[in-house]
Amino acid sequence: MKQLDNDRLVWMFTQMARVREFEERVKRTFEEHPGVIRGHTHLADGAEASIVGSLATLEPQDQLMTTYRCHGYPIVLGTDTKAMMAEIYGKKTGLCGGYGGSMHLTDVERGFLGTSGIVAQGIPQATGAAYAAQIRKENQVVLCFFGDGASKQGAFSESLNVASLWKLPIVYVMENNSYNVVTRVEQEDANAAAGEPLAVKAKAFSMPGETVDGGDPVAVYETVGAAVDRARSGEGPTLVESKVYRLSAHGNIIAPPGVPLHFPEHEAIEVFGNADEYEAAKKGDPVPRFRARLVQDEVLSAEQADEIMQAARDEMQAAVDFGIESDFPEPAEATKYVYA
Amino acid sequence: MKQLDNDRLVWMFTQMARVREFEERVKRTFEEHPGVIRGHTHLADGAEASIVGSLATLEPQDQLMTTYRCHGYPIVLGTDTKAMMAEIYGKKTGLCGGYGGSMHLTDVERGFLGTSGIVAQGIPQATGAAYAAQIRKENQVVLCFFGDGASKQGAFSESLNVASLWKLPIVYVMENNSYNVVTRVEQEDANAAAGEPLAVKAKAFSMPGETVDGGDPVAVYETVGAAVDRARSGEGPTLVESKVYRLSAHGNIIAPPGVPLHFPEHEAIEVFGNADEYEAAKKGDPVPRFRARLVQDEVLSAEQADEIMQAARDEMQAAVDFGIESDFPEPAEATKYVYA
Amino acid sequence: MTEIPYIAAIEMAIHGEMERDDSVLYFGQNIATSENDKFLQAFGPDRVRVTPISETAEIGMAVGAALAGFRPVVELYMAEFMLVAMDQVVNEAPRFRYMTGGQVKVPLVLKAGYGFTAGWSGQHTGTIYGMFMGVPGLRVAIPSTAADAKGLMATAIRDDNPVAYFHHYLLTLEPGEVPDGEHLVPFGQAAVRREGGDVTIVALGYMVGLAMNAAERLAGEGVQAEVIDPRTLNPLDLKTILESVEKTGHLVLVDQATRHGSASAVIAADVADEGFSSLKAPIKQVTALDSTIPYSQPMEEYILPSEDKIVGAVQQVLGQAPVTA
Amino acid sequence: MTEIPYIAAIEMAIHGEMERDDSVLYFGQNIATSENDKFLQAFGPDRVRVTPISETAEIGMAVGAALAGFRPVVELYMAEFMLVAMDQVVNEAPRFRYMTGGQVKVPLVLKAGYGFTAGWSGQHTGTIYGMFMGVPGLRVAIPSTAADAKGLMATAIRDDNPVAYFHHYLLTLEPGEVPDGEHLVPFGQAAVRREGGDVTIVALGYMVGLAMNAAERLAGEGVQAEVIDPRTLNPLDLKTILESVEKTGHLVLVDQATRHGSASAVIAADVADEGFSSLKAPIKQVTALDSTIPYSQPMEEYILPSEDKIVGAVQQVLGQAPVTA
Ligand SMILES: Cc1ncc(C[n+]2csc(CCOP(=O)(O)OP(=O)(O)O)c2C)c(N)n1
Ligand SMILES: Cc1ncc(C[n+]2csc(CCOP(=O)(O)OP(=O)(O)O)c2C)c(N)n1
Ligand SMILES: [Mg+2]
Ligand SMILES: [Mg+2]
Repeated sequence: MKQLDNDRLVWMFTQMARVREFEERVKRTFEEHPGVIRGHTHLADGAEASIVGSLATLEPQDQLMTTYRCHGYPIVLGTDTKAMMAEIYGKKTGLCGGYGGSMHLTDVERGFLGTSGIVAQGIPQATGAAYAAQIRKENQVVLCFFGDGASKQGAFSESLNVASLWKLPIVYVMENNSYNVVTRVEQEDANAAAGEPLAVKAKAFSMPGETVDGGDPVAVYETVGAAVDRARSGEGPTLVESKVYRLSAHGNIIAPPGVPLHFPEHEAIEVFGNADEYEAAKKGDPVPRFRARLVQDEVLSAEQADEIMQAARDEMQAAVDFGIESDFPEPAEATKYVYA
Repeated sequence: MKQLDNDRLVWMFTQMARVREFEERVKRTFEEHPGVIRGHTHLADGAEASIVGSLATLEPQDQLMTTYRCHGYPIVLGTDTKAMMAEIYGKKTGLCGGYGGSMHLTDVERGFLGTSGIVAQGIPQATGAAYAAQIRKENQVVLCFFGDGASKQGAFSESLNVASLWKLPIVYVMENNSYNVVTRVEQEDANAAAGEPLAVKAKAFSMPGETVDGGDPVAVYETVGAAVDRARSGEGPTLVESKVYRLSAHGNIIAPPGVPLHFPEHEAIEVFGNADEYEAAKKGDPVPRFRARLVQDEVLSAEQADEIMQAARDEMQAAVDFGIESDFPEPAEATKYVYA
Repeated sequence: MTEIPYIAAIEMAIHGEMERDDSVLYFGQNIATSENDKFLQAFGPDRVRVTPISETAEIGMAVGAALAGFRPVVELYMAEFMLVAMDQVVNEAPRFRYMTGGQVKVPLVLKAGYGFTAGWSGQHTGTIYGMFMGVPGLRVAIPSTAADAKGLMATAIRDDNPVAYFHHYLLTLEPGEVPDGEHLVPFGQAAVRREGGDVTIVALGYMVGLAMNAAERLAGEGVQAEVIDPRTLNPLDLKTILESVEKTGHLVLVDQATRHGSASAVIAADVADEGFSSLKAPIKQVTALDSTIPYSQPMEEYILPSEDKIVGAVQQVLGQAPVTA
Repeated sequence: MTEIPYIAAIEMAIHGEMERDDSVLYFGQNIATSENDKFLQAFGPDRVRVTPISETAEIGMAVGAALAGFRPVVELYMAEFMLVAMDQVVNEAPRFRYMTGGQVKVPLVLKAGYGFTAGWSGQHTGTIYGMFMGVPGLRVAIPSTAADAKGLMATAIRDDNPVAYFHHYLLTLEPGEVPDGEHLVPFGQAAVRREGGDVTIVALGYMVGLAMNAAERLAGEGVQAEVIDPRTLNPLDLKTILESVEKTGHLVLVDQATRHGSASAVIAADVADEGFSSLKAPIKQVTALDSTIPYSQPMEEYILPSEDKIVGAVQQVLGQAPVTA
């Protein structure tokens, strides 16, 4: 694992700012351009530190797979945010040509092999990519991202057993945001109900399990980085539980056409009437938190930080404009990619 | 958990003898009455101590579900062995009228709710019966039996999480016979490969996990009994890994009609050329082992033990005769139970 | 009669059956997580429970609870989520009664929404009831109105067989007149939504609405279409369909599923056998094109059945339009 | 040409493709567990691996390995075992290419035996290819001869789409002449197994043998049946079927699946549309009765299609037998 020098820390902050700003603009699109985003959209705000800290550990040959909550990763990998926004708007200039939408952003050239919208089904897929990496012998590691809820799906345990048994070069990053839609983790997870960390699940696979503060990109970098090193050296997989808090609701409201879509309040408030929890999470927001730290440590000046934020705003404004101005695909193109 | 008095110990030995003799007669049917048993048949020889020790813990109101390797349990519960053998022979006098065959013995009146032939799918089903027991509040416990292989199926982990979370009155008895067909447990299980007991999987569910010598019915009785007590008192489920060795091959050979079916040699010999392992297991055969102990402890005389064995032989001879002499069902009855 | 949305009618039926019969349970993901939940308040945490995201456990537990004497209703949200637990639906629940020679029954209801073609893209928009229709032992209901949504759910809960109950997502808020109190719609009884002597349109689920609109347009052109809503796919009321075809001589089927994965094909095949002598023209199916559903709206619309496509198919079978395959 | 059993032909194709292309992998349960395994010896433990009993992981890993550039063949033994991992088969593998706008391809083969109606009872005897036939993006092959078993497997492995390859268990040891060396059977090309002008019999998989025997018996009565084996269900060679029906005017389909879960119904529906004008009589299907498969042999036989039932159906469509539904 490389040391994080100042440039790298600034890079990390920049990526966090970009992810945050992208998600803000996705969310604002529901008000500014009603009807443009359809279906179901899931945001990564609150998980920026976890995403950036994790991806900072990767080498160019590495690969990853994620869930439907997938906007953050390609931004950090360098995917064009214009193409991303256009995809979310269903335009032909979109990253996936308008075929996939928000839940299925993919950028194979940058190692992002795709997502599944079905909970936990990406876990065996990423495990298969790690099997491929193992036998290709090009020193690749695969990162596999999923939620706390996903660890209750059989696909999770089936995969971790194989990965441990075969010593596959993969790191499982569970983004534990304490919620599966409107269900709190203690309502569905035996570990959480017993007051144990979810990383304890690793024991069932004779695999190391770590819990890390997912609001701190440096801590995530170190924990995931150690696991990546371990995977790369052939010692096998690790389960990392990264504790994050999503700052938006699970996704936009689920409603048939005609009903305008929007993001409701976070479930802590909307469902559980627990505004305190939400406010506390807001206070710990990883983006200002990391900014404050870098400014305090004099890695960045306040002005430089503002510039980074402004650049992110400009970039995402351009992404929105591009997405709005782009054309829709031709209807008859719809059957183009059914078969290879 | 009740103390095992001498009567109960003799009862346990008697049941073990009956299960063994039943399985011997099923196996011999392939030679003595070729073509009478069709499809796939799985025997419990070697697991008698585990089965009897487990079922000895139950109260009349309790329930159980098992896998396709299901002959042993109903025998111990008191199901008519004639009807069982007739079922395996596909006769209309069979326990399930010839609809189910060897893999699907069921005796609802005795609390045996059924089996699934699909690996691990009975685990959530038994868990559902335990949920029913919990809310019916009649002090019932459910035993759920499955193999070591089954613990690699997602259904296993999904179920144990719910059971622990809801504190369901269920005991999960994993019969670890070190094989899944021709695969050794170290070849497919990350715990086994790491030299850990499979009971460690319980940690993933914040649930107690115990490993017991499944060749010793008293040890099984004590371990499962403690878990049953725990379940009955509302403290929740336990995972018990019962280490057994099956003394026959996984099942009869798999071949299309025309090729006579039979039981091949055990995989230790047939596939791995490891006759030593098999011979060692034979030496530890739980039936003579328990007999020797009871005789040594003067719970039984050698003559009494022989009488018990002889009674089992007579009973199973009658079961074979009954099965052979019974009629087949009417063909047109085939559509009778498709819908309720 | 009260006018309520389709989804409220479903909930009303579950609520009503739970009041009527203590053995009815209701569980699944993301229900009843807060104390304000009305099911939880009415029936308590024994009978109403949120489950983890574990469909195999959820449906498997429903099987087990049913074997043990209860009548679980499992909330699945989207039909596709059943795919991760398909063995329980196809190879467990509908087989236990049979394999045990009638010793047990497995009454349970799988409540699953389908066909959310509103930008839900490739994995959440499927119309997959065709995979379940032919499974012996499994009942399949596909309500198209609020009244049927209530009546079929109540019947499903009382049925002693496992039932896959598919509600269409685009109908969720669609209001309709719903009978108050007990309301049971029997399984295996199609509804003739509109009478007509020129052509029979068999439309499934959400497609009933499209077919009715198409029928109105056709009426303007002097064509009287009879629109039949089978309401359950298993049992299938073939008799009503055959009688209609006998009258009209022409059959068009409308299904949101892709053609080779459709239920309409199975119905068409039955008519091509038992109703052949009534037929005066080819049997046409209006289905989704053989494609995954795309996200982008213009492409999504291109793939799906529409009123235009139904009108076109009717004109074709009546010989009023050029036949283009 | 060499005469070898059907199963050996399948293995020959996998072996041949693994020799030809390093990116072909072979994994699954209960294969290659000992050093004597011939695949393991030939290709080593990187490319040949035994997996745990974890179908979701197995098939999911195949998807992932395919996304990463390999061509996995997954040994599944029985087709029903796919049901526990159905999402990967139906909602993942065939959708990734589409949802990514063509960025990826997912070449993999799911090798699954089906229809083991030899006393395997309720959960291991299913003929479930009908559930897969209509899934956009998924290819479906159902070889009925040893030669096709080899040729379709080789084609499946080279195909850039996910393929569900269903081999029939009762054919396992059936010998047949198999071309040596490279042998590819193209997808979407039906085989006319027997020519005849009186009736078209479309038979699927194992049913081809029964249909051929029935055709011989019918020939004895002066009826010349044309027997068509589609060989792949997706793509479906409807053209060959339509041409035959145009010639014979009569169609009987034979499928071991239950009627409402059959592939034959889907094909029948296509003919009732596109081949309607050729038809002189109802389209008859000979399928399993709508039931789980029982264990006991006399009941099992009662449920299944047979030569007698095929002969009877042909006589019916030709008007030579009383019509009894
Ligand atoms: C198999 C399956 N079941 C249910 C769903 C519906 N669903 C979509 S996201 C989600 C919550 C997942 O929670 P978690 O894994 O914690 O991820 P998060 O959304 O919190 O990031 C659920 C239940 C699904 N997509 N797939
Ligand atoms: C889902 C599924 N996959 C594969 C099989 C085939 N199969 C039947 S028994 C068996 C071995 C199970 O091993 P284990 O759970 O250890 O039980 P044992 O037979 O050793 O008692 C397998 C793989 C199956 N029935 N179901
Ligand atoms: Mg979460
Ligand atoms: Mg075993």
